[in-house]
Amino acid sequence: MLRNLTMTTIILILSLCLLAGTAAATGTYKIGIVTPTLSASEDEFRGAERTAAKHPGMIRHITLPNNFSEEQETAITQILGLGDDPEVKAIVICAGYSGILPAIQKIKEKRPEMVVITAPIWDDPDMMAKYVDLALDTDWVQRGISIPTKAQKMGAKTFIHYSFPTHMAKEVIAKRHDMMKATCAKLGMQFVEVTTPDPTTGAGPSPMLQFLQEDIPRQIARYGKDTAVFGTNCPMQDVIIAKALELKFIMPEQCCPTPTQGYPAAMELAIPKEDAGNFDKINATIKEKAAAAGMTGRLSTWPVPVGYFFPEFSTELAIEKIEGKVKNYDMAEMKKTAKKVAGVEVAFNKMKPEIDNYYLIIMDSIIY
Amino acid sequence: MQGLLRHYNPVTAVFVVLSLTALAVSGMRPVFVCNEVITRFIRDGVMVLALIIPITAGMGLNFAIVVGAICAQVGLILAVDYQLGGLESLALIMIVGVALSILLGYLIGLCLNRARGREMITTILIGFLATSMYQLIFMVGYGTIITPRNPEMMLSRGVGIRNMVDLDRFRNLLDSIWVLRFGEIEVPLFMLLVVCFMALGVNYILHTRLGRHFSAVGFSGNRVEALGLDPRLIRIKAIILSTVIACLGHIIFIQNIGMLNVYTAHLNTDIFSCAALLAGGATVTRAKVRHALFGIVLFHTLFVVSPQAGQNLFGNPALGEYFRSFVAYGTIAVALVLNAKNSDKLPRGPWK
Amino acid sequence: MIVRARHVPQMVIAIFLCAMAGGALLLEIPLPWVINDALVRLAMNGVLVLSLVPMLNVGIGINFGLPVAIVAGLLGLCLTVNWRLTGSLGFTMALALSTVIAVCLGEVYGRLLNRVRGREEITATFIGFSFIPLTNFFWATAPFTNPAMLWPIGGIGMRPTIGLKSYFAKILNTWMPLEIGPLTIPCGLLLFFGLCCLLVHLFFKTTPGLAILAIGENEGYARLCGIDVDRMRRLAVILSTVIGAVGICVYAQSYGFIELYDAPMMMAFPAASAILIGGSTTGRATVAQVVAGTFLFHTMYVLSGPLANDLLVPEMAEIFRLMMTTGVILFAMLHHGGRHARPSETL
Amino acid sequence: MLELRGISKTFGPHSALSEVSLSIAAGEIHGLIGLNGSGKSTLLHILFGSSFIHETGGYNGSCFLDGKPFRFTSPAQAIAAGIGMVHQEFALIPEMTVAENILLSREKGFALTDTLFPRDFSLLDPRKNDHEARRALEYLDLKIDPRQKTGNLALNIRQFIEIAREISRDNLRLLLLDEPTAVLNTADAGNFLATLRHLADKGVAILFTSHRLPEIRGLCDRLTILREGRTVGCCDVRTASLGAITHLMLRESVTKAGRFRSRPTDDPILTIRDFQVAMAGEELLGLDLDVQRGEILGLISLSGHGKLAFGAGVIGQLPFRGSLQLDGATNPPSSSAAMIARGVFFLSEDRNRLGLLPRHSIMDNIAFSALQHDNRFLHPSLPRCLRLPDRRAIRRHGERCIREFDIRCTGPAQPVGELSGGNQQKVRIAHALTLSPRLMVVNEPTRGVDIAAKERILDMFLAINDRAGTTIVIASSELEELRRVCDRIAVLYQGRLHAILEPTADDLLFSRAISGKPVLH
Repeated sequence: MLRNLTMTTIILILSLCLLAGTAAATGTYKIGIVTPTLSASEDEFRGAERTAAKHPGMIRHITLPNNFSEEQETAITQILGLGDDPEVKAIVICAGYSGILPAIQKIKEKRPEMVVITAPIWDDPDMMAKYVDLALDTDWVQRGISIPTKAQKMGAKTFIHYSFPTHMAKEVIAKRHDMMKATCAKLGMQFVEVTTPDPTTGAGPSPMLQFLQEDIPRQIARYGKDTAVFGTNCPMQDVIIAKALELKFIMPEQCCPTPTQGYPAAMELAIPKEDAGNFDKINATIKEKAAAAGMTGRLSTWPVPVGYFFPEFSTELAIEKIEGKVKNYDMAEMKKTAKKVAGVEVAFNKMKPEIDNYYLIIMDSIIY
Repeated sequence: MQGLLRHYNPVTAVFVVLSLTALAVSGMRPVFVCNEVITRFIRDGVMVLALIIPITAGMGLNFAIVVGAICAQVGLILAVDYQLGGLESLALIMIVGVALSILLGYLIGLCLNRARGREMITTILIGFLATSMYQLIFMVGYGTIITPRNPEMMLSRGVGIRNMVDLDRFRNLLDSIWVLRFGEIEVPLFMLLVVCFMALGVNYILHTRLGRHFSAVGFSGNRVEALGLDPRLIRIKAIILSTVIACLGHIIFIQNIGMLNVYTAHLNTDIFSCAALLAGGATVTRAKVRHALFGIVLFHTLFVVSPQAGQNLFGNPALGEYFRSFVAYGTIAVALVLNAKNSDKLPRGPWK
Repeated sequence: MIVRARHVPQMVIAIFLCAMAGGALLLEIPLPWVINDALVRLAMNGVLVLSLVPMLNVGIGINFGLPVAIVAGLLGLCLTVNWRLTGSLGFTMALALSTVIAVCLGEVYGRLLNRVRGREEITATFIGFSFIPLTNFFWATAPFTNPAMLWPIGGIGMRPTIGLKSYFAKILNTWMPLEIGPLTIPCGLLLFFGLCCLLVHLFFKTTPGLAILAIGENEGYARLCGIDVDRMRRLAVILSTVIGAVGICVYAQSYGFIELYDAPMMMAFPAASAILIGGSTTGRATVAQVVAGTFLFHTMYVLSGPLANDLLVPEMAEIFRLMMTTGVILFAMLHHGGRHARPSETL
Repeated sequence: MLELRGISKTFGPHSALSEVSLSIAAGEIHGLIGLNGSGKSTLLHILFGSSFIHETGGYNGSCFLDGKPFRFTSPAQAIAAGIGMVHQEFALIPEMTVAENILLSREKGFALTDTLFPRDFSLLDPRKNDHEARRALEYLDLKIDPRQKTGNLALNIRQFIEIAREISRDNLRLLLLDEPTAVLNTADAGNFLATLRHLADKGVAILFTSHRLPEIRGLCDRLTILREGRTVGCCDVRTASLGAITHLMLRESVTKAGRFRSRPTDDPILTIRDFQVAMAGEELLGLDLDVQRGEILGLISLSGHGKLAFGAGVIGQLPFRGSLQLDGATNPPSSSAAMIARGVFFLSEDRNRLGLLPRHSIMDNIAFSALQHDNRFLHPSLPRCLRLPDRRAIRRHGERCIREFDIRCTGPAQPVGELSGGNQQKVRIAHALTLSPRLMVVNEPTRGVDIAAKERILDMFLAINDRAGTTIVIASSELEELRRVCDRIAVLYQGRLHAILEPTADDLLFSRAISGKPVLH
């Protein structure tokens, strides 16, 4: 009897809270930002946090499941949950995953006026262009040209590409790989392809990283110091940069170019709290450390993390559209906004000439 | 409510409190949550039902339902390969999947008969092994040994299938039948009926001769041999049925999602289904259909609202996410520990 | 026949290894590299594998809850780095802290496992799995202060990987290296591993060690002989946890990074395969089996990577290796045949 | 109808049955008697095709049913052939209802689903099942609700349910009963025996094992007596006397004079009052007994009357009720460790499961408890905290025991699992003696041991008792060996002390006491 009573009371109180929660809504609009979790990728997550700080009270930030590929349905629910909030007028999805499109389709079915910007997701481009207001991505295929070119400028004679089966099973990565191979051939560089143990199945990333630790010295012994090493998976970058500092080879760019990936762990960057998020400071520190290791000119990346840049940039674009400043996005407008947000030049390209809402970007590089 | 209290189960009680608290904290609209839970109910319901029969037969949680899910995916990939679509081909997929799951279920049953007393951990390992084999076939076999008919689903290098196969021919094929609307709430009546039908089916099986034999084996293991039953055969039958139901459940799941994550879609089905069943008040030795149905609602309510609740509560969405994955694994761990206490009443040690 | 059937995995692995070694020779993969890497891997993973021994011997089975031990070690490492202790002092401190934390965690973990007799392995698996998100929660919020381990942008919460180079990375690997021609034998690392093995070996000669072996072999008899079975089981679990914590310290210093968040989740499975390949049934394990198993298992990894790349069948090798990892554990489960094997028949 | 020729069965090195032959006609009730371990149950399991027979290597000899040879490998085949068996350890499922238990594997389904679906998938009709079960119960004059859970019922009711299940089979032709009356009281037993008679009159052959000689005599037509796996007699009940049968069962006669000592002093080392131990199938229901310091006390009873529970209760392996005084101290803590510390040691009858560490060497087994409890054999040159044992001392001690007790082995390092039963038993006794206990309780010390080893073991007891003054309690079903070594022999009946006899007492007196007849002094 007593238990029964307590139960009833609890339920009563909870439902009251619930009512209070729904009633507290205000009149302004909100923008939802979707990113991976902190441990999956810091850049997007912090980018969204920064945007939230810039527009207080306007942003609803949610994260996708940690192991996204196994919990697709949770991801879909999260995004649908955002779309269900009548105050949310735009959704920005910053996650390098494929399989999110069904969620966007469902939102668009219910609320066609919703502004959806993806920056990026990796579903079928044609389908995405149909449902998404604006799709942004780094220019994967173009990077297949730009990275080896940059590597050669930095003095590389050989180009090593580390990847593994489930990654190479992704279309864009496979295409970039092909493009790199072609570019290397054109530039007269030797292209070496190495497969590592697979982190997504089985025992996690540890065997892959152990393999890299053993294999990189072997490859450098074989091909010499003037070798550029590129790995397609984020956790690899820690080991690659650490080994670069040790063996003095070239690291032209990470898979997701940013000063906050690989460098912090490999160089043990100690970034004081007040400088956290200050990229000029971070880049300067990296430069210093690189010089100390005798690595000046052999490490490079994009000065602002693209993942950090995308949430804010996309949010600005969404605000412009909601407030009626733009009807359709055009390249020149976007370039201006981009410069404002990132502080460096950003180049835009159309994904396909016939699609006018899918753009690919490349930023200027910084060579430490 | 009364019924819930009568079958008081600490796991369920914790879930009820957690779900309601999280719902309140998340500030999500109940209508939305309701819709989502209905979708989850039809999407994941059948998979959870697949666990009941092995538990009745005394084999504990069957983590090898992953194998059933793999069978379903094989069927779907073949359908995409042959460029089939529509309801008839869905039936065909079911036939292929079921045939395959009967075969694999038989093999799993043989394994489990050798690993008596530690079935659960064995089923986990079987799931891992099956995943590797499946990946081997579709990542390496396709394009080398097996010639694909549909080049669109292949990777550009010509070997292996793409990570993500679009199933637009099957997307929401079943969910769109007989959809009723009550205000904002959408009820896909047909699918709801399908899940209920499956639930009734499982319940029916438990009340047949075979079901009686399942529980006899579950209660006293090999002792039923003296009564003229073959416990090995009965256990194999239980696993086959479980695998077949899991296969059907995964087909429903995938057609609802509409996209197939070829190499990873099946991976967590076992954990979530087990956690949902246990949340509903089942134990590793006793499970009923109502536990499954109640568990899906409870577990998925929590799953739907917890990330948002986490953000509102901690101001950090990642923490809500960690909490959610803790719930999935933690439920199973807690249920295992709590159940052990109940079975402790029996004399333990060798002098039984 | 039974003896032969029990050694199937070892035979398969040995044949596989021989074939790979032959392949490596044919493809002119430099042998010193391979030997060197194999030795480093043996020692860096060996301690983790060694940590399975006490729990196997007391009859609990394979410690699939290894993440619990690993988290204890990670916590010890993080505290050391947070206090900026470097060099051998830092490493010793990390070991000491890990041990203390592991004893506490092991005590709780042991109590839990004592409640779930007969289902220890599955429960341990899920205790391990569910422990990871809990610790993720901790890593994301823990009040550590050394900026070299915090998120570079956010400034709060731990990075997933923390570099150890200026602390104690490779401190054992580079201690007393012995150079023989092109070979560099990491004597210090091997010595440390050897010391751990010796300690475990000696422990099983002491009275509590003998009691643990007796429980693993015949629990009822041990109880009848007046041994406090619950206490001894707890002791074994604590030992396993402590060795596991030390194991991750050795691993981390050799790897050069601390890996937090989801990294420890699946670490129990390769360790389990290694010890089973060494020839331990799921009833009893010796130090010799640990060394042999770790060596075979990890040499397989060392060889198969470059070989697969040269033979242009990378996926095959990778998936085969995964199948081998789970297949070996599964085989041991099936061969051991659950609990219906009577002691007199297992002879 | 049933004929067995030359049945032999071995479990590993130990022979359970050798060359047993037997025949039963239709409608005959055939008794099978013998002491515990004489092979009665094994014989029934062979007939019933129990899987453990098959798994341990099958059996030799041939069986004929109606002149046709058969060799069942599973009970299902036996049941199909019309053989039913009532098990000594119940084959009932406590979590299921009475009706479910009775009709298991013969459930009745609804006619509709029976025709629509395969047999296994037919929905069960609870009403029809209840009805069927009720009919089977009525046959035994049992008025209980078939819908209640079996686990809640009393022991004797459960026995009746088991019997009801077997006799309600339509095709029953041969019924095997393994000690069916052990848990029944006299009235129930009478009722049950009448049912059997009725069944036999309908042409069912019954093979019946029991310890209760009187009821066997009252019921059976013929009986076969087994001893140590051999047929030692087959007679018509009407012509054989009770004394003769008992004689055959126990052993022809005892010629060797028992050791006879002066009356033990009145100085009890162990006093128990109203001692109750719930050991399944061997309950002690209130034993009052004094064990005198320095004596060898024998405990004898038929199986099921509690002699084995004594040691298990005293050592704390099973919880007991009542009072226990050791050396005058009331109710010492009942855990094995505490009892061992106070000088009590117990050797269980279950040598396979609770006997030894089979993969450890002989010397390690012998030194095990002393090392654990007495801190003996520790390395003298090391500090105590290291607790490393002194291998040399252990080996020396092992070698001495091997010599002294004549353990046949290749050396002290040989694993015990490789030894024969008798030598294993010697190792166990050596292990116990290493602790120098003051009171030793030994259950069935010579079960499954060959003659030579048996002599040796009995000599060991005498020597220990003489030399160290160790008090020994031996619980055994072999009267002859008890008479050879004991000072007194306590006869238990139905979980209580029935009589204490001198080892020199008359055979007949023992027979009467064991079967629960009043003994006049």
